[in-house]
Amino acid sequence: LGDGGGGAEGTLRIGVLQPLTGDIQYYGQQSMWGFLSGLSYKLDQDPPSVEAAGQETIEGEDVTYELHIEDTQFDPNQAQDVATDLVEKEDVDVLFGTASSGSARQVIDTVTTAAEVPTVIGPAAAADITSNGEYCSDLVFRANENTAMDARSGGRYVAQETDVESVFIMAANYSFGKAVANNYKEVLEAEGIEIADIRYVERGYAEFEGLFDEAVDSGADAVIGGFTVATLPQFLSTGLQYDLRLFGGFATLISNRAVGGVLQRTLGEDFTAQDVRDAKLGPFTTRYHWNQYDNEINDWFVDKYSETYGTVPDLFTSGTFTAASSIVQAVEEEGSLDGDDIADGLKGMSVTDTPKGEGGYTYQEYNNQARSEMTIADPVPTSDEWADYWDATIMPGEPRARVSGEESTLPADHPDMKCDL
Amino acid sequence: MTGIEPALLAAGDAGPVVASLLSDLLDVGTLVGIVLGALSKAALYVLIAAGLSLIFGLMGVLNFAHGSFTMLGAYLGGAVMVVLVSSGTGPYARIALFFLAMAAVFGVMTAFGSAVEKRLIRPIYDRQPLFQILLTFGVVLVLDELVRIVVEVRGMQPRSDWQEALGTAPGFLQNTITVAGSTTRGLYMFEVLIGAMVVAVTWGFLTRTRYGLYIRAGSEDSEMAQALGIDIRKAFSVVFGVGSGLAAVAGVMLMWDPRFGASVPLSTDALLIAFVVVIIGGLGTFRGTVVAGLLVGLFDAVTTWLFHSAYVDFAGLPEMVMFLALVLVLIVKPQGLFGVEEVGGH
Amino acid sequence: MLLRTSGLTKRFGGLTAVDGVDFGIEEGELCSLIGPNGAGKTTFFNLLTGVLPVTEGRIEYRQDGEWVDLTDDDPHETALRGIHRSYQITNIFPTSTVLENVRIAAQAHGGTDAWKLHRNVAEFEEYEAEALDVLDRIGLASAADTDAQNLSHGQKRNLEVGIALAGDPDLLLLDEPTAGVSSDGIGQIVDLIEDVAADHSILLVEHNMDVVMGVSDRIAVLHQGSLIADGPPEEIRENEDVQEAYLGGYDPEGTARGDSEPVEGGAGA
Amino acid sequence: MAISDDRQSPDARSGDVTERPPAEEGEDPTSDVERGGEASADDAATAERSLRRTLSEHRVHAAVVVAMGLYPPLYQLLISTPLGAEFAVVLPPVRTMVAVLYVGLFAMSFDFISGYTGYLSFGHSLFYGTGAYLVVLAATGKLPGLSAGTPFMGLLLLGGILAALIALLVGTVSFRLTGVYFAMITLGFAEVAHVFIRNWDHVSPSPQDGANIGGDVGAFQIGVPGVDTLSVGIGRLVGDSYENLFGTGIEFNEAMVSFYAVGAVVLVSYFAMQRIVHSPFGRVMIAIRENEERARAIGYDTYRFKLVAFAISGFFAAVAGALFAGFRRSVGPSSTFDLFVTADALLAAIIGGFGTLAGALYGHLFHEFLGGILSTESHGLSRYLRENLPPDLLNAEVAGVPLLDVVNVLIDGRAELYLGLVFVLFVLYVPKGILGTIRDRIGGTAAEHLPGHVRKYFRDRR
Amino acid sequence: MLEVDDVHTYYGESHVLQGVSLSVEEGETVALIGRNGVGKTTTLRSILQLAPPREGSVRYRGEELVGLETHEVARKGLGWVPEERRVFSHLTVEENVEVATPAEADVGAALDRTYETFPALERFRDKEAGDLSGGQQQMLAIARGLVGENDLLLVDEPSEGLAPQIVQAVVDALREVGRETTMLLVEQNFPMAMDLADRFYLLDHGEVVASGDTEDVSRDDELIRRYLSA
Ligand SMILES: Nc1ncnc2c1ncn2[C@@H]1O[C@H](COP(=O)(O)OP(=O)(O)OP(=O)(O)O)[C@@H](O)[C@H]1O
Ligand SMILES: Nc1ncnc2c1ncn2[C@@H]1O[C@H](COP(=O)(O)OP(=O)(O)OP(=O)(O)O)[C@@H](O)[C@H]1O
Ligand SMILES: [Mg+2]
Ligand SMILES: [Mg+2]
Repeated sequence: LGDGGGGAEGTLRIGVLQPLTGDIQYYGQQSMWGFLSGLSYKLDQDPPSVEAAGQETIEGEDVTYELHIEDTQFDPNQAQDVATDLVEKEDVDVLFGTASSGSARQVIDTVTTAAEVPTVIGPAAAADITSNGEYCSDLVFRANENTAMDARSGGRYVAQETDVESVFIMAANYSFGKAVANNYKEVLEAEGIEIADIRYVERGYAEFEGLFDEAVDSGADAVIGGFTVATLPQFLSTGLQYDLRLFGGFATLISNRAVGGVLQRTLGEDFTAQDVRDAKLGPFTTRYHWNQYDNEINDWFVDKYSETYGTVPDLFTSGTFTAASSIVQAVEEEGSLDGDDIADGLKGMSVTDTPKGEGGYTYQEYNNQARSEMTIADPVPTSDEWADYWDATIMPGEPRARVSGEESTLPADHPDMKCDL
Repeated sequence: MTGIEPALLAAGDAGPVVASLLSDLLDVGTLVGIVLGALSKAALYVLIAAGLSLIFGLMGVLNFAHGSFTMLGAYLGGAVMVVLVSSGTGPYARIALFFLAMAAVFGVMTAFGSAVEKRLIRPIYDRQPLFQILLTFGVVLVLDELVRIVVEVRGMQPRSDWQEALGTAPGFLQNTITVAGSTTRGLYMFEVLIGAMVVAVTWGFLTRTRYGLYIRAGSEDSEMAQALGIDIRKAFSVVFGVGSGLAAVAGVMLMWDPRFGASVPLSTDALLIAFVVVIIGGLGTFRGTVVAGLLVGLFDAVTTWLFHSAYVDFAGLPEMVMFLALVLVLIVKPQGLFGVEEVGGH
Repeated sequence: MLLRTSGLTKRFGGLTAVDGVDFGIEEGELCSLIGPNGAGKTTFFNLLTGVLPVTEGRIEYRQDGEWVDLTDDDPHETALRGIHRSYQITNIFPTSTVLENVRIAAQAHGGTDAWKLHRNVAEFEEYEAEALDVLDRIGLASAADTDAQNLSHGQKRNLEVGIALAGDPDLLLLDEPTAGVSSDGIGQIVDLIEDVAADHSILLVEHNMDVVMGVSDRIAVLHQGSLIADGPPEEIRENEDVQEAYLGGYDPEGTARGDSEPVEGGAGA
Repeated sequence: MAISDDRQSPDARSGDVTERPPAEEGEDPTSDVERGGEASADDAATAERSLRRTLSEHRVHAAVVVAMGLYPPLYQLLISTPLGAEFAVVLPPVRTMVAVLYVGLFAMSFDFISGYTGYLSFGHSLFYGTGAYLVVLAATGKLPGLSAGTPFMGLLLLGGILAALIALLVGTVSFRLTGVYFAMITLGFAEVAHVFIRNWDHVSPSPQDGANIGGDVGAFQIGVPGVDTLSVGIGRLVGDSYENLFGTGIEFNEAMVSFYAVGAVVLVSYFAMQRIVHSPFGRVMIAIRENEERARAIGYDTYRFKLVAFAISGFFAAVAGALFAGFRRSVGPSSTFDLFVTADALLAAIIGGFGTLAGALYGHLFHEFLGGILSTESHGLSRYLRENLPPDLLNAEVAGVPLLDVVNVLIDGRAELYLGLVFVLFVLYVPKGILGTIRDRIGGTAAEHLPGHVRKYFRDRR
Repeated sequence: MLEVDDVHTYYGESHVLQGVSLSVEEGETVALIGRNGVGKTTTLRSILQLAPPREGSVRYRGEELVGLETHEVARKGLGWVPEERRVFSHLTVEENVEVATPAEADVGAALDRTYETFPALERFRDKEAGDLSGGQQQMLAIARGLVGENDLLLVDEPSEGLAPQIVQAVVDALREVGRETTMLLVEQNFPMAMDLADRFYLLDHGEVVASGDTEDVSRDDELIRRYLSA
């Protein structure tokens, strides 16, 4: 572990932008907690317990890390406002955050490029933030996994390891859903799987009967749902009544809770792992869940995190842990607190300390997206071991497969990779 | 702009597309499906709009809090169900509990509606109609935020419908059933039943009591009505209460319906639906509301089918069609389908 | 002739409110239109002013020596041609001041003045002056700054006439201007009508026979939508049809109704 | 007449003294002399009188403008005092004041049509959105025929004209309706546009999230197009800023510069609308509100008046939207075409005073003031309490719940709740809104009557 | 039966009734006369508590009315025929009559009585009252007052807008009513008022300035001349 300085002395001001109030504050909190854990791990301290916006200082030996935490309320406009405030008033050196891709894009366009502040995006997952020329830039980094990585690992696995031949894609009609759909389509087609059709629906859509009928008519044998928690329950509760395989990505506790509720409703209160398999639900890709990795850093992380925050580290935390870890690493390696130097340091960096193991994440030179391993797992009923720290009836089971970072991410020469730094 | 123009996905010229559309449409299964869809939607729309139609039609008060009452009804109904239903409760017991919840919620929300009328709306009857709109709009802000606080603090349902409440619906209603070759849910047919019931009850209230007459008179000229010995305040309270209760009853139904579900945004969704239906039907006519509900339900079912069967690749279509229908009806019939001139001074 | 109708008809569903009326009014004439309740008098006004669409027939108006067809004109067009009316059921701008009620009516006749977005109303003093003048004539000058809705019923009736007077009409249609006005006020209104009639044409609907007989040059009688008589007052008074259809109990000597007689100014019914 | 003069409300006329501008009080000896002179001298005197009158009528306006103008430096000053943290909680920051200006303008445009003609334009966001999207689409080169470099002032004008045209179209069908039907059909139009813009892929890859203007596009200039010295760039990060302007030692940051620039446009727009409201045309608008049937009967083609008023209102709504987009450089369906955007204008207009025009701005100021205090941001009350209350107090329990949780749950970001409450109270007890009530108290518009009252107040004191 | 004692009524700040006192005995018909705007209508509204007096008392059969709600006053047997007609314009003629009929009374009988008094209305039974001619509306307004089974009827300018024949019908109807019902009548048609009423009160500037028996009023009466014909 380093001392957090590496020759540099002084204070590094980091602006943290996450949704910390409202019904989705858990997204922001886990992202922030992951970040705090990463920072604490690097500086050899226990993670502080923080819930709301405010200032938080973590003292390294030579460098003080001053976190200016602001609440985005899951609203792009609010994100823009507070990001601008942080740059203008607090003079932050680095920005970190936003949980929604819409907010991320708005901050990148209106703040990052306008004020030239290096920005580490996380956990916003839309692939195009680091693959579309409009948004990707020398100042924009992302440690967190993205939707393309979900698709490239999960899609390939399903294509190769199951008997699925034709897939019908349903997705939410906005950035997240579109990214999921495009990425799966591309991966699956490359693997020789037929795409029966892609249909986008409004967030919160619930009339899936017609669409599933349509999927059956079109001869599909599996359906991918590109939805977040707002639509997932409706999608699943209808889909489970059809003889179609449903797969996609594992999400956060909130979604697991919702999906667990649907499963209890359809399969009975005490459903078993076999019931889930029979219902043809899964397998799902996971970007990170606490039980998918076995290494010292992850052990420390799961321990300290559960102790401090009362729950196991969730989907977004590994990426945000890594974001913090990489910033400290850049400061140490560059020996500087200057934003530009930190950006230089992050470029192409292989991040040493990550929950996915040492060197688990590497920022790709061509688009500043960190690549990392992904796993494929089945949903299983939550085991007693985790019941206290994972408040949902399902959780990811033992990994069925691991997909390396190289395989999961969009390569530089891919036609969809429109970022060339 | 693929999303917008009703992008006809089938290749080739329009001719074959139209032909295949027609042949698809004339399929018996499809038609049955559309009719079932239309009926179930219509039932919900009428259910949602009935309370607004009553209050608006009789009193001329455009109750912006209508949707919030529906939303409250959904949560209260859900709460009753979640508390009373255990995993062992059988399907018929659940239906019975559902009616119990409906009755309880109707009672509570009728009382609440009357209280709102007495405390807040009564003092401003003699002002322009705008002020009642504004007042109820303020009530929306407060109610929605209060519910949001409770939902957040209790961590009930971030960004989704209230799953626990949805889960209390008996299995046979949740499952899809096949009717003449098209799939639907048992629940949707149940909704048609409830919708018909509410229409009948409202109709009875309007024609079997003198309240309808009293209120129509009172909303035109409350001084005169009072001078004729009518306790117009009480009549207003009763009607506003009953209208609020009906709004909440719709909410109880919606709490089981995965297309809606108990959630804070239900407040706005229900309000807009109720507005559109009541306005298309024409103010002051409950008959108009029922017909408009059927009409919008049919529009909705057809466009949903068009979307599902990939003739139109535009998910916003049903929503857009609802407002397009509003605009078109008003252009053709400036007072709605059955409307008379505007009601009363309130 | 200033205005003429031919075969003017208005039907409301099955009810024929105005039935093939051929009627004309001369320039400078004061003609009264009488008839029982529901005879179609107000409807006739509504047709002349374009408030209601005509079912059949034509309305023509003499303007600058030419006959123009008014049949399909909108209310604002007839008003701008110089045909103004007062309403039987008070129809004013309730929360504007009494002065503004009349001023806005005067302003309507200022050509494009109403479209002058960039100038302050205060710069158009002529309308205010005209309005004050009208208020003087209808006896409401002292109430100029009162909100119109706060007037008493009789005062509102006077304001109703005032609004119609503004903008110097060529033809003034008055619908029961004295209804609800107290005896002294009636005298004032009669004076006003006679004053206006000196250089304007007036078509007057009234149930107050003393007023009608006293001021009219000519009287037309409407019954169930049709014109049943048309002539000078003396002739109408004697006309049997009219007696039967309308005047019924009217007795100019004022003795028909017991012991009291009309007081000065003509309050007898 | 039956009513004798002494029965008239005594103060209705006594206002005369204060009503009459001082220029007419005969203080000007030259004007009497010149009255008989030749026409041109007379004209000059009239012109001078009318100028004086204008000036005196606008004294309150001037005072408000000066107060607003002084706000940014004053704000800077106050938050640097020892009580700075407290001031920061209460006072809206300058960047919020910019929003007050453009949303205020939008609310005024709403009041212009709805408050004066009585037609509730529930779809007003349509025009705001038109102006906003036009700016962003033009700046990102997505509008054919408009180069990315089109001057901002041009875009303001274009957006306004486009919205006015849309208003004419919408109005042509909608003004055959009245009351609630009118409100609903305009809402219908706006919702159709809302669904459209949410799905229009041309806007951005993710139209649901709207579109932004990247940092590579320079700041939008407000001023005289083409004359650099008479133009300033707006926007918080990209706009112009001046250190030590004119050697005053005061620093004008980007938000302040934007505040003045946006303020100038809003001011001009306000005066334009204010003029119209006080013109003969404006009186016709009021007559339509009061009794449209009678307005028609006395000779006004009300349909045309309504259409033109609607177009004017749409024009300024779009200008407001364009200012919004120009300052924030990002637009989204929910911040432009949404029903709740119209609702904001409605709130502002009611709180400020319906049918008072300027009131809408104050109404929105009040809204932002409340929202600022209850905001989750660093200047919010909850943050202040968390940081300044002693920890044991924060952990002390109120009815079994730690105070900290109470703060987090009931204060942090709960502006809606309190705004709703305040709004209900306003509707019940201050129906005429802030400005309307003031006008009632002083018996006329503030511009005309306030100076008189102030003078009288001081005279009485002496 | 009705005792109005020193009533002061205000509209906002304007002091409209400045101490009106009058009384109506059982079975009497009393006329309230005066020029426009003197407060006649306001007096009726004050009795009905539509414009509650700020001072003074209104007693009906010995009971205080001030402080009651209007509908309570009405249910004690006070009926009102307002000026300006005030029919419910979106209700049909029959519905207008039905609204005015007490809950326990027979609507059919009320309608019969209406058409008997005003045959002209029968044709329009299903027409919205707002579409009636002005005079027809006035008839309906009077009918509404007659069917209410009231003991005391407050009638405000019943003859306004009526053709002479109908005025006669109204006079007859009111006289008929006057036999069994007590009546307080406001009427601009001076002869008619004198004809119907037993006694009169003359109002000016919100005060009663004269009163007496209608028998004694002659056309030369100085007082009447001064206050009615200016
Ligand atoms: N709602 C009101 N607000 C304020 N002032 C009013 C209101 N109604 C009437 N007034 C005033 O009160 C006074 C008395 O009015 P009232 O209606 O009682 O007169 P009235 O004797 O019935 O006259 P009329 O014969 O014209 O009907 C008038 O001066 C009138 O202007
Ligand atoms: N808008 C309408 N719709 C239907 N019928 C109407 C309408 N307006 C008037 N009528 C009917 O037409 C007939 C003529 O009415 P109108 O108002 O012209 O009578 P009038 O001669 O003015 O009577 P009054 O002396 O009572 O005012 C009446 O029978 C009336 O009921
Ligand atoms: Mg008439
Ligand atoms: Mg009166």
